[in-house]
Amino acid sequence: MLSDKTDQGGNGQLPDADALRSQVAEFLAAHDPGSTERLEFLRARFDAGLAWVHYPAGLGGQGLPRSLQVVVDREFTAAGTPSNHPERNGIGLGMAAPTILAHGTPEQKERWLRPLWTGEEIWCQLFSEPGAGSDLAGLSTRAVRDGDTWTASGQKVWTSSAHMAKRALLVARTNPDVPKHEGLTYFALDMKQPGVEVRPLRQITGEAEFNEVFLTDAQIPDADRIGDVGQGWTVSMSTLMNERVSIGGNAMPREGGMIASAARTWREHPELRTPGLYDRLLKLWADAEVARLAGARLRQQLAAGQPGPEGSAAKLVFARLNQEISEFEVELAGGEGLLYDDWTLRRPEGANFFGRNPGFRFLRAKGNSIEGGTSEILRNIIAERVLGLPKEARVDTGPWKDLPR
Amino acid sequence: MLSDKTDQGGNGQLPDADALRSQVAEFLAAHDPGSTERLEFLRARFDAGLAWVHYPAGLGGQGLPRSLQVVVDREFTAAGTPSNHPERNGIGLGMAAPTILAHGTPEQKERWLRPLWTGEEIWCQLFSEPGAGSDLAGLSTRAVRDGDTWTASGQKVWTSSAHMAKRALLVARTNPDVPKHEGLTYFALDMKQPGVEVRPLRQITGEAEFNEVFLTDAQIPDADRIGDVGQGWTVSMSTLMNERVSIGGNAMPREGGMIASAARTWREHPELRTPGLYDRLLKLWADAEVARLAGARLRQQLAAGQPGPEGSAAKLVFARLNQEISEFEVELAGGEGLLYDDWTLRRPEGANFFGRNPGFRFLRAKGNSIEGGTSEILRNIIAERVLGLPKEARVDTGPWKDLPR
Amino acid sequence: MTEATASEATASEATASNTTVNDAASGGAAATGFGPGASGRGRPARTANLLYGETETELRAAVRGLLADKAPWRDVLARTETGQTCDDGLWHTLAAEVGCAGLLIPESLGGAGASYREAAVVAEELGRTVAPVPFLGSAVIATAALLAAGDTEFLPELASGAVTASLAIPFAAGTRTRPESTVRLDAPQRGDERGEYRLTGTITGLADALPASVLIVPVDSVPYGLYAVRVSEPGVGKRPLVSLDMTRQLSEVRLEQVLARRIAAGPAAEQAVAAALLAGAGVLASEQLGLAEQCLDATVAYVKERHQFARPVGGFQAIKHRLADLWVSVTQARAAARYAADWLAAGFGPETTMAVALAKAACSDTALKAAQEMIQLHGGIGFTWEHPAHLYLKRAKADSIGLGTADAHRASLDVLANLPAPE
Amino acid sequence: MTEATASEATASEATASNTTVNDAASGGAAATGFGPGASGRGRPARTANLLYGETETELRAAVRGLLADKAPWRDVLARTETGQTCDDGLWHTLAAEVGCAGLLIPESLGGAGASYREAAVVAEELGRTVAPVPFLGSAVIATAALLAAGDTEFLPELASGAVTASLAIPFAAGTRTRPESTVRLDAPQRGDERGEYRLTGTITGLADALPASVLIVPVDSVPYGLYAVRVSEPGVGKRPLVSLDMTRQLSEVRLEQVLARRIAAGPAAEQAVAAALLAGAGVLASEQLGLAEQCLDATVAYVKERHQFARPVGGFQAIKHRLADLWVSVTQARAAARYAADWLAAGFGPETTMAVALAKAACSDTALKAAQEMIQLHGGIGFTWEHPAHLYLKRAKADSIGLGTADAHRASLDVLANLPAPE
Repeated sequence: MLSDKTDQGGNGQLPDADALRSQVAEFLAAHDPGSTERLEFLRARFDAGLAWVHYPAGLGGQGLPRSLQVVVDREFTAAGTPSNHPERNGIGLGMAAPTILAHGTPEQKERWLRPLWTGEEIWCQLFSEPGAGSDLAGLSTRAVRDGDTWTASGQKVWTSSAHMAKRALLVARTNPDVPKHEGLTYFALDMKQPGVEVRPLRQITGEAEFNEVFLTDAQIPDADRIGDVGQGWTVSMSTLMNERVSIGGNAMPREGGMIASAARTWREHPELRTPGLYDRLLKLWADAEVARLAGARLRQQLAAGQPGPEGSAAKLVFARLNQEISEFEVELAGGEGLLYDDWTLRRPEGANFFGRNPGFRFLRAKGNSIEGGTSEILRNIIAERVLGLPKEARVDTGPWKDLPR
Repeated sequence: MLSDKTDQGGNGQLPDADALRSQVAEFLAAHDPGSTERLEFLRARFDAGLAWVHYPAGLGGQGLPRSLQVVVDREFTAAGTPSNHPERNGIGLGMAAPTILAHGTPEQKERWLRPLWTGEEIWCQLFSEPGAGSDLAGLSTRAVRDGDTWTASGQKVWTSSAHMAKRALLVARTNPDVPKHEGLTYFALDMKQPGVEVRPLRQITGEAEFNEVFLTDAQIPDADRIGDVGQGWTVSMSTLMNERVSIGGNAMPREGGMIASAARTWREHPELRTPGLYDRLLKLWADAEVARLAGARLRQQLAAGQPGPEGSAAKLVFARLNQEISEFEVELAGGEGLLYDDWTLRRPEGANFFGRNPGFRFLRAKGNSIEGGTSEILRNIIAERVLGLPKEARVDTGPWKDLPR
Repeated sequence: MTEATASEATASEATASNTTVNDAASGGAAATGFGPGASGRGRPARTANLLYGETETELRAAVRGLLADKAPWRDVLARTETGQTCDDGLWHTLAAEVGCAGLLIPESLGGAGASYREAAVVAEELGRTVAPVPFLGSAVIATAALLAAGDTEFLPELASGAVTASLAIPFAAGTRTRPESTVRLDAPQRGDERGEYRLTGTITGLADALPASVLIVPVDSVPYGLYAVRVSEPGVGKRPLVSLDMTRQLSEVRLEQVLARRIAAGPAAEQAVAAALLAGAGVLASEQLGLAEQCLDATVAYVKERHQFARPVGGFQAIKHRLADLWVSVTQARAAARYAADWLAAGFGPETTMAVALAKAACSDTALKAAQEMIQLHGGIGFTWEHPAHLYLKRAKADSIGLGTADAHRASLDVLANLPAPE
Repeated sequence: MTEATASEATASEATASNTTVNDAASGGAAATGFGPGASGRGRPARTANLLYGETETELRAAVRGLLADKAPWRDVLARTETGQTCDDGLWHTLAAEVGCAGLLIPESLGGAGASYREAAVVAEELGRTVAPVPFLGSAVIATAALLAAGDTEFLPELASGAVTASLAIPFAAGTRTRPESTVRLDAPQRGDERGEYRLTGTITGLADALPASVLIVPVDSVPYGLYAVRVSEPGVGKRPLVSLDMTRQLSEVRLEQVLARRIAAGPAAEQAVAAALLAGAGVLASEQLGLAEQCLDATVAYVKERHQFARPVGGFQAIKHRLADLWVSVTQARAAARYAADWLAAGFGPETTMAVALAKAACSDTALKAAQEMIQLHGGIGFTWEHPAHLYLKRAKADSIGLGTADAHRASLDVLANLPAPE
């Protein structure tokens, strides 16, 4: 086959991978994973610029291409070193860190990034509100300044890990008299204070994977403001861009994800097979595999420095397939599909799209087309930004306080 | 089973059916179908009020419920009397007649309805224009008044039977300086004049079932204006209501329509059957049968005097099923499906959705979701008029002449 | 409003006004066994009435009023987390006072002597509220079995609402083939001197069995038999199952040497079970129809109120078109559901089997689609526990599997519509 | 822009950046016969390159330029109503001057020594214009057969564009099982002293056979054989067929005692046919991808221009969402098409068969959907003859049947993905 430049993107091998490997080797020689205390080890790894190599020197990285991170991770995993448990701080690593890096002050980066990466400080996100879902910019939570302190009040929803979080990314309205996008400001909120109440938000699965957060005169030092006053929308957008790429666009082996359990049940239970279900299974399996290839192609584009808008497509397809496959799986299960495992209110560690029983997967998948940008909003984005079709006529350009709600 | 009042609607039997039968018997005694000349017979039937019994006395009817028409038709058919060939004058009978009845002057009804019903005068419809499809009210064909005569110029499209028609239902713009709906006027146009040029409009099937009609200073006596000047939109709406009920809402036997040939091919060619196609066939057959029942229910509602908005649903489903079934049928045919019968330009007598070969049916069906109101427009109508959802914000309320086109 | 016209295609028929449904086949009055059978073939075609009659409309109003008062969604939701998922109080009112328990039972046996047309309307209303009462299991399925078996002992008790019965067949069973029984007959196989029998076995995944005081148990004995068991007898055990749809909680029944009376044997027993399952599927289709309508109505109401971008969400055309499509599906489902109810009212036979298959297939798909659109178009709030949407989604999904999936019912068209499967 | 977040599910992977495609199975370099075979199982996994390389991008530009100049849609449409539906002039330029005829042929035989990755890009461009040239039939299918058969006589002529060849198998044939031959071997069965054979028979529904000067004819002789026939030989008759897609007109070929040379026999012949059909299906998927993209692009451009209700039609949200969904389908189809092209370039084996099945299934559905949306969203004008939309619809429909339908390719997943069919 051809081996043109883009092929290099195919496996992320770049010249200085070896250099990195030896760096890690030296580091490990200096810090024996066996004898070094966990947190001490992680802080040292951060300070050595081996936390996230694509971050700047002094902030846990050394300004290398992101694609080299996998090399470092492999080495540390192979050496059995302590993990920073990224799964426990997804919003911190996936959304807060890039936002802080892009919009934070040097002092803020200094203060927040290390404990964030080591997992000492879990972050959550206070964006959505009952009245502001797809229309995030319409949010009502107010923040009022008095000297060097802001006082915030309002209700936020859909905040995962709020009950474990030390800090939150908060967008609040600081000026109701200007158009909605212009009156927002972005903060890092200390969650451990009296003005912050976290209540579990129960989903249709019976679990409470998310929270409602009620702010009542919560205090924020102006030093924790991220970006200028009134710049909250711009900062939020960069946060959300990071969110969108993170949903549905991950590397998976063939028959990974939702199709795995459906295919397994099909193979293990010949008695459940029917012609109608077979036709659906073949379509779903093929679509799932093609979606996997599309995700791989997307990552090859990124690695080759040809980023495309296909990320939104990945999330749309991810949601559709998760829903159709889990719907199929419950029907395939027949009598078993009519049962559930447990309705009692639980607080899971994180979202688990593919776990528990078919009924759970069926119900949880309904959220995939809502969370992280509804499928309707994604279609708007594709139509307007990718296809260049006319935008919806806007009727919400006046002062926020005058808009119908 | 129950026999409540609505059940009467189920078979259209009303008390005075017998009375009608004897009327017909008397008429036949007086006008022997064998010896009476065709046109003479039809005119006499019209004058006897036995043409369309739901029309007023003196205009071919006697003001009876429409449901009784079937009784009369049966009797005349049984007696082997000459037919007025409704299939040759569909627009005349289905759209022109009700419009004339509702909006015409006594003199116009007198002058037009009899030759229309007998088939002496074929009617066509000059509504759509290249620039005014879904947005009919945006049409550009101008009509200017000079004394008792109007002079019309412009281009109309999608006019069936224009090449056979004596008269046309014409909507034209008589005042460009007012909002588009207010500047229209409705006319009956004499097609047999120098200012009217009819050109065949060829479709993707290769046939020219429709025409383009070019008006160049076509003359219209003011006596042929239907409704007041500026009332053209209102009159057009009543015409189109009649059109909409006439598409997709007709009585059919089980396995009538597009599914018939697909099911026949399936039965006669076991070698073409595959599991994937079978699943599609079962779905399509079931959907087609349910659509047939929905049509029957709609007619029972009408007969029981409970008209519902389900007519638009019938047309939407009719279009979708025709398209999916014919698409299935071509695939089922395999190698045969790759062939066509004839591409040469033909002028068929009327639309034939279910004729010729699978390829033709596949192509012709694509028109079903466009002609007589696109599926998109129908969804708007359902959403706004049936579900009461908010209307689209309008930007076309200013004077017609100032609108972007 | 018009892009082109093809009126010729249709005007000729349009001038006529044929209002009859030309039913290709027609039903037999006598219950037939599993499969379409042929008993009805010879009989004259009849015209199905697809509308709602006055008595049906009045019945609907009565039931709707009661449910609005006694089954608000917050109560229904709260009950799903109690040990008592069936609302006995509501059921007693519905069964005894409104008379829903005896709709199908002749007046001679204390019933209302109505038909499946009325039962279907009640099911629509129960679907609209997902009210947790055993109407389907007791007043339709068990009653249909007892009627077909010619029972006279239990039916009066059912009609009065004193007794609630359940046919001991898993809810997931299809209507096409006779479900295998997991219960055996203990000695004496021919019953004792008092004509009584003993049953032992476990049946799981039963709907509406928890509130049942009488169980109708099919046994693959020789001959195949249908036996009645009073749950008050020693040896009967019930275990509630954690169900996807807790508004119709499933359960497992254990029988240990339980005293039973045989109410039908051989072909009669088989026909009774076939009729019961077919009737259940047909009436379930109307429940699904009502559920779908409620999901559509609630969603339309919500998108008119919910504002985003300073506009009602229901004003966005993509939402409008999806709701229009859903409304179209509901119109189709309604025609199929009424056709099934009307043919069930006329008896059992090939056309009734066809009607039920079409209705269960159409209504299963429509109800599921409606519930899913309800959640999606409500956005985040529809994904929360404290909102009725999930109750409808879970009921819709369970109903789509209960008494034969859409696929299973369409598969029966191979014989019913002579559409043979590929080799 | 966010209703809820579930980043935990994904962030951990998101922090890594795995850019490889973990191919479960992997391909063998040697051609295998029909069915997935197992020859490739043992070989090490490889990473498919799903992007377009520089050489491919340059080739695309050259072909697109030529087609824009030589194959405007009005000419393509006009030609469908002539007696000469294949554009020989255009084909000669494309084949000889641009070198598309020899892409798959090694330089040692006068070809470009490129691969299926480049051939697929050419197919994309031909799909965008539905240009009537026999690239698929001659430069891909026939060439693949000759390559697999180890031919050296005809390939140089094909590479130079002097000869156009066609594999005499109906376009509607699938790729999974060996199509039955309708041609027989006349005596002497073992060929005459000069090693020449005589063929008699009729093959119908052939694509790209009208312009072919050489026919590659499979015969179910013993052993199964692949024979080459020069159309100039006496006894060869061709009849054009009125085809749904007149931009790739089908034809019927009659052979009467025609002189033929055997180019492969036994397993080699079978493998050559299998490879040719699989390669054809894989490259056809890229043609469908190009067609789908063109339908999307043309429709997006039209709805931006077309005004109704004083607004661009493309500003109505329902239209926007449908076009967004179509764009999504195209992104999926492209990944599948590139995966197939890349695996074909690597040789034949189970993973290549899998890749082609996925691509043909995805691209068939997407192309058909795109062409249908093109017509619907153009409204009336798209339903007229004097508009390119119908050319795309007819090509899309024919392509969806040619070389195996989506259903047929998905059906092969029973073995490829171990998803056994129901009993």
